Amino acid sequence: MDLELGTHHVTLRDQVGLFLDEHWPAERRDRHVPDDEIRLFRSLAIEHGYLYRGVPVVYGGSERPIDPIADDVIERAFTEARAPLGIVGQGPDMVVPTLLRNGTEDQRRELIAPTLMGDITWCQGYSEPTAGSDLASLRSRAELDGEDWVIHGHKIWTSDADRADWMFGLFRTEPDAPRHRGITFLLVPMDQPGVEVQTIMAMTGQPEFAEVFLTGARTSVRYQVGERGSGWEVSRDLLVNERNLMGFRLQQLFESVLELARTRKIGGAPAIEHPGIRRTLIDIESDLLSARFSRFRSLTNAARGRSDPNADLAGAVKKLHASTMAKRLTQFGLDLAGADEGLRAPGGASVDLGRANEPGGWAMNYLFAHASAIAGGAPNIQRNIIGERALGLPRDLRTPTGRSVS
Amino acid sequence: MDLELGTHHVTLRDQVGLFLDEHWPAERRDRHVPDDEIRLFRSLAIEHGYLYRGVPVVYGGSERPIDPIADDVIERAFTEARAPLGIVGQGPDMVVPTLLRNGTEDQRRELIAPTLMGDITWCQGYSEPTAGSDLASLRSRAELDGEDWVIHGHKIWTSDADRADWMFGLFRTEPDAPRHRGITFLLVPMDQPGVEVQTIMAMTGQPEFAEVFLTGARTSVRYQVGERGSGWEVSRDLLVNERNLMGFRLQQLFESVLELARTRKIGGAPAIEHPGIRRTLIDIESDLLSARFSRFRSLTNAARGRSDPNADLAGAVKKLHASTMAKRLTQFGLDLAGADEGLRAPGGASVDLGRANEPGGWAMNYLFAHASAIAGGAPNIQRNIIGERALGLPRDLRTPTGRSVS
Amino acid sequence: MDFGLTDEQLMMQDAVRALLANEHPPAVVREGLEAETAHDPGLWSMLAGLGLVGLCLPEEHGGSGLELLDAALMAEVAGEGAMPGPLLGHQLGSLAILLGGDHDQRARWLPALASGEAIATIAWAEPGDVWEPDHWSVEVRDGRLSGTKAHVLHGNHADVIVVGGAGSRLFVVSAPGDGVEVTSFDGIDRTRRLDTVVFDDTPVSELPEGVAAAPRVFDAGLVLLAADAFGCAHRLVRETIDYLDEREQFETKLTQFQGIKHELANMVTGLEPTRALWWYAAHALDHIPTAASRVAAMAHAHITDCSMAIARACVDLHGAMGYTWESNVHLWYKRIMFDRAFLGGPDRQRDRAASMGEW
Amino acid sequence: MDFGLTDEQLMMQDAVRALLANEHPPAVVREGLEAETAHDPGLWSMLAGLGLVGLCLPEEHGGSGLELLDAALMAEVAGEGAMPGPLLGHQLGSLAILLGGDHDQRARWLPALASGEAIATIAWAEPGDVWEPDHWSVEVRDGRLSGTKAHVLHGNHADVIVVGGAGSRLFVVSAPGDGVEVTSFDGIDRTRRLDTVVFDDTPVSELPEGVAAAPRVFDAGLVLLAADAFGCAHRLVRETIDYLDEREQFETKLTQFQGIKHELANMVTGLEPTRALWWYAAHALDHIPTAASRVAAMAHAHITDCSMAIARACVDLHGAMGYTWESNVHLWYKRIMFDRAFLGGPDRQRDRAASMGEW
Repeated sequence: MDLELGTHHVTLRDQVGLFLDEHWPAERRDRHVPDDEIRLFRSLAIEHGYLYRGVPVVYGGSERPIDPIADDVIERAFTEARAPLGIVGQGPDMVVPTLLRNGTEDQRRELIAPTLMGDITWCQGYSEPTAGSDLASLRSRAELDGEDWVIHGHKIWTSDADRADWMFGLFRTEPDAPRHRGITFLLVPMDQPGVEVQTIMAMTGQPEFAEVFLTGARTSVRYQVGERGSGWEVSRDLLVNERNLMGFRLQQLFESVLELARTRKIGGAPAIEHPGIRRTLIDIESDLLSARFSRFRSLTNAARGRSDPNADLAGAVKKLHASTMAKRLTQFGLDLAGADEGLRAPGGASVDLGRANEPGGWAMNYLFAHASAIAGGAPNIQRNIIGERALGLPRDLRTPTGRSVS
Repeated sequence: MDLELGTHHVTLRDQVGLFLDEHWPAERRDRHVPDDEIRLFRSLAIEHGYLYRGVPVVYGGSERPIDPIADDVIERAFTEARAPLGIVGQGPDMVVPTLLRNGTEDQRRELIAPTLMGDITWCQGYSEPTAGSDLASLRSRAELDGEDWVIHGHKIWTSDADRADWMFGLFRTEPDAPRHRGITFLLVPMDQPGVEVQTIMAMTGQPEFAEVFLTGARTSVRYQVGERGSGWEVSRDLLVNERNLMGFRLQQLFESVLELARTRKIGGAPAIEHPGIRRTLIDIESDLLSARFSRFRSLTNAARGRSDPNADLAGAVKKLHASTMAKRLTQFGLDLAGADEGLRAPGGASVDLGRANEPGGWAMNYLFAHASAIAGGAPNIQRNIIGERALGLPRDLRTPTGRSVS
Repeated sequence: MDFGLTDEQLMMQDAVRALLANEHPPAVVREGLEAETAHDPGLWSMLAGLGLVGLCLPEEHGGSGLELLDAALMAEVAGEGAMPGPLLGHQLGSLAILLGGDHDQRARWLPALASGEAIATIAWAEPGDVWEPDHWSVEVRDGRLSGTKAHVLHGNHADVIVVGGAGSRLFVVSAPGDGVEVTSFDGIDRTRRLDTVVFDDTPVSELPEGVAAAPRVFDAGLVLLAADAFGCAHRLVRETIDYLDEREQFETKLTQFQGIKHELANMVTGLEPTRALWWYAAHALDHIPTAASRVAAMAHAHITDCSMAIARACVDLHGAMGYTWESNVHLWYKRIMFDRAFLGGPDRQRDRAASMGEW
Repeated sequence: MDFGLTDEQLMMQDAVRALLANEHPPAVVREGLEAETAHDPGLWSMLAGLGLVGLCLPEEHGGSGLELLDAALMAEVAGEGAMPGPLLGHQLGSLAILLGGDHDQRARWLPALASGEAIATIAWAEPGDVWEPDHWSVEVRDGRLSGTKAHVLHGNHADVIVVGGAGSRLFVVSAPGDGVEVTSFDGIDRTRRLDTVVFDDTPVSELPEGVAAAPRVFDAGLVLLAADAFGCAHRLVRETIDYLDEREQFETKLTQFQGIKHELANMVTGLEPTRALWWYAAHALDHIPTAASRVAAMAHAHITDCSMAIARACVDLHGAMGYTWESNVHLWYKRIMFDRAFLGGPDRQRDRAASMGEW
């Protein structure tokens, strides 16, 4: 075990500091920075090896050896300076790793770099009205017509579908195969007649997701990822990636809570001096530290290619742990922000955790905590997965004709 | 709705105060009082109409009209003075109400008065090794032999069996009847050759309950309560009574917590001035107040003989609510008492909630909270009962051959 | 001693429940979310017809002469139905005039308030989370008031605004009028709108007993919020059961899954006992003055927290649907958020209750 | 950067696990509950044989020269097996001499402590919940100490007692001896006994670097307790699953009931991530001095609370059997109670951590 910032990492930290001083000076922190400047900054950061470190240079990344402590040094420095990190979202976080692992060379060359720069945006076509937690029962189907897959179906709970250029999703291609084996992972352009998007308003008042109706939508076989019928395996990697998103966001939220606790007063004194508040803050921070070092543990295990049932358990609980923390943290933040904020409608055009302390920011995060809890399997589904897959408990009871949960 | 202490209750409060000043003066509070003095005091209190108010004079009670607010006035005054209330236990709390409702005149005359004075003590023969939550599957059987029931069976989790003079319990008397209809409620003398008691040590280190082996134990048909085969109905009343015991004990525990919070120091100041402690105390007190007034609500409903689904729901949740509170309260008390107490073995010969602040008192109450949670159906059984009986949810899934829970 | 509701009380609740179910069901409530106002004059006159808008006002002024417990029982039903509109502010404003006004003031304002012809509200909070009467800072000079009041319930519909001033004093302003500028606040709960009201040299009439009345009205507000939140949470549990009962997963009703059953059982185990707490708190306001203020604060804190936790769990039990605008869940969820924050929030009420304890 | 265990560390854990399972399983632990002492010399020499009693002592003194992380990994296994005896006090006492002693003192005491021939302990706490070094009040005059120390781990078995005195100073006392009176305390955890030790004009030898060493040893204690509690809770979850898997109700395995499954899932969701927290805290003790003290307090508070909640839930899941002395559940339950309270308790550690934060 070695977490110390060795010479190498100290040097890195200093270099990142200098880089930020030069390219993201303090006066940028609290002002609106135009998109093109952010773009330029990101290109520079990639050039310096600070962003997209796991992605080869040839695909637009900065291709550095796996080094979670370096990632951490960079993330911390960027966050403190409020400098933009890599684009967060389903493209960089889910599609790129999948293409790196399962994509063709052509797919990688065409799609990864623009995704990392935000020129191509993505939405996820997994859930269907009749297949929520149970992906194996997907009904949307794709049939081969020459060099094209032709798709008919109905996807739901698709975030950003109205803005996305592409959908990545699962479609039934082998109707006669066993349920898990008949699914293929396809990339589908959104801008075509066969794709109709209807946004769904979230309780935040924002159109956070959509239904997508696919009626004869087409995509070339060139955009099939992995073998026919292997979609289930390809998507399982994706779900693992999705579950990695939360930790860093929660860390940002915690910073916002701390800032709030320093400025808010309770009975005339800063909230951060209130003994009860202090105890809660410490407990929340302990939970976050647990999540953070659990991540280091997973990364180390992954790097070693070693299997370990306790590490698998840690992986299985990660999402439920994160969503539980998110609810606690946003409740605490909302309360700390005071009744004026507690009464305010969710604010901002979208969730921006770094701006939780702006008007309506806590309400937005408070509501959004549900979205992150529900996405990829609501809490009770998570509990079943943990119980059955990680603890080895027997499957749920079922109705005489029914199939079992998870 | 009328909760005010009217003239009548103010007068009562004053009278009780005078009575206590005379018969339970302040110097008695913190010293050991011999049993015979306590006995004398109780007789006086019954004479004055302060104890066993629901029991007719002819059976040794003080026979007053139903008046929960008067009960409350008396209980509060006695508790403040640390004067002994009526004997707490399965005899007065469970057997006496059952005999009043279902017993014969002979049974009442013989058994109630000595039970109220503690001259006859009782234990409960419900649970069996193979019938815990599911009373209908009892196996201990009684067969008629002339004027006697002859009993063979095995009871478990029987509190006080080693000290009790009598057992009240359920026995299968009609093997051919449907499961619920074949059970009879019998009173069985413990001091006979066919009864063997083997104590079970609790995690407190005390023999809190026992197994009772019945091999040809006999009891006269005179000690059968209710009709043959009606044991199920007779015992249902009892379970309701059992669930009434907790509230008052918790109130006593809360008084002990308050006393502790006044004397313990945190960072030099009394714990009761610690803002976090204060908030928790208020929340616990709110919970206790909810339970207390829910009880008034039940009593009022019972007095009116009116049925109300919400009141039924309140009744159904009472036990789980109380045991959840008990756990929270004892955790809080144990922590507030400090690490010296947290490290100490449970103290005292038995649980005495009024003495929680004596050495080992919090540890004892902490562990004992589990006993009260488990007795009469562990928390998960309670949740099933609440869900199915009070919320009307469908029964649990079952294995193809299995019967449903609760 | 009697701790139960009367037949009249139960019938009154049922009448309002039926009114809301028939005339203003959730589908209609939802239409109001998008509208410029959440005040529906048709609904208001139906409520007035049932005697609801003057419930606690004396019969001599045209009110129903009932108690705060009755008002709380109506708040429960209002919560169950997510009933929109200015009733809460109206009740508190009317109560302030009743308790704080002299004979002439009552005679002047109460009849119109009791009939629903005029709408009252309170302008008590001030920007920066100022809620309690002894924190109010707005000053009145020569009978004229200037200053800003926040979170005024339906300030734009009010004909009579009871304004809180420095020293816990209460003043009545007629609205709309010169020197009363109302701007709407984008609040979490679209069924009960909030406004910011700026007074500029506005003529006022002081309620001579206002200093005594203000804390009592504040306590009444806490209890009405608690009862409303209780009604919301109670309804949400029922809605969740109904929703889950209709849905199957893996060919099994969702309500048959024991994990779901136990979660629902835990919810009602926390919630149902608190019904007796707000009953008691409401009763205490009229009958047990020594306990009233403390128990009002306790009831508010305990019940709104409990209700909020239930609301959060109910969203998750609905799955993704529970997070949508299309589902009704957020009506009650946000209403509880409102009930919880209005007048300062649970922790603040706990601190107040602690400071009132005999510790 | 590498945040995982080495093969050696895993093998060492497995070796001790196997030793406990074979030579000192719960049935044997239980026999010790009733015994006058929980110290089993046979077990002690087996632990010594595995190099465990001198784990963190330098090789030059016969120790294994390992890190506090290794000691914490052993504490985890000790918790899993509810391992009885004086190891915890021995480790902390040895560490105090290592960190606080001069060359001669180390040379004098450490070899016997590393081999297990002598047993060390710490006498730090004082009656009245005095735990932290800067609160110690016992004074030493002319090389002689008088005063009472509470909660001394296996004080009656110790050959070397490291006593904490006013000003965070550390002193070594040889025991048993004149002026050292040991009385046993009736503690909650019968696997690790506590004694009260009264010193009366006892000759002592001061550790010159004691003032610096004391807080570091205190932090090490917190982490070892956290790891022990983690091991206990982890085992309890497993024991509970095994128990429920064997039992049927209504002809269905208890583990098939979703309510039970979800409760177990919630337990491990709280617990498993904290493994990384105590790993980090243990690692920090040796490698990240700036963070070590704060994270030790956090790890202790967070993990012992989490473990305690799990233990309470596990009792209830066992039904009445879980409440008996006959069940093994209480072994781990009470051990967690000990881990949680020793050195002051979770809230106290949270307060300490908060005061060390960069807030």
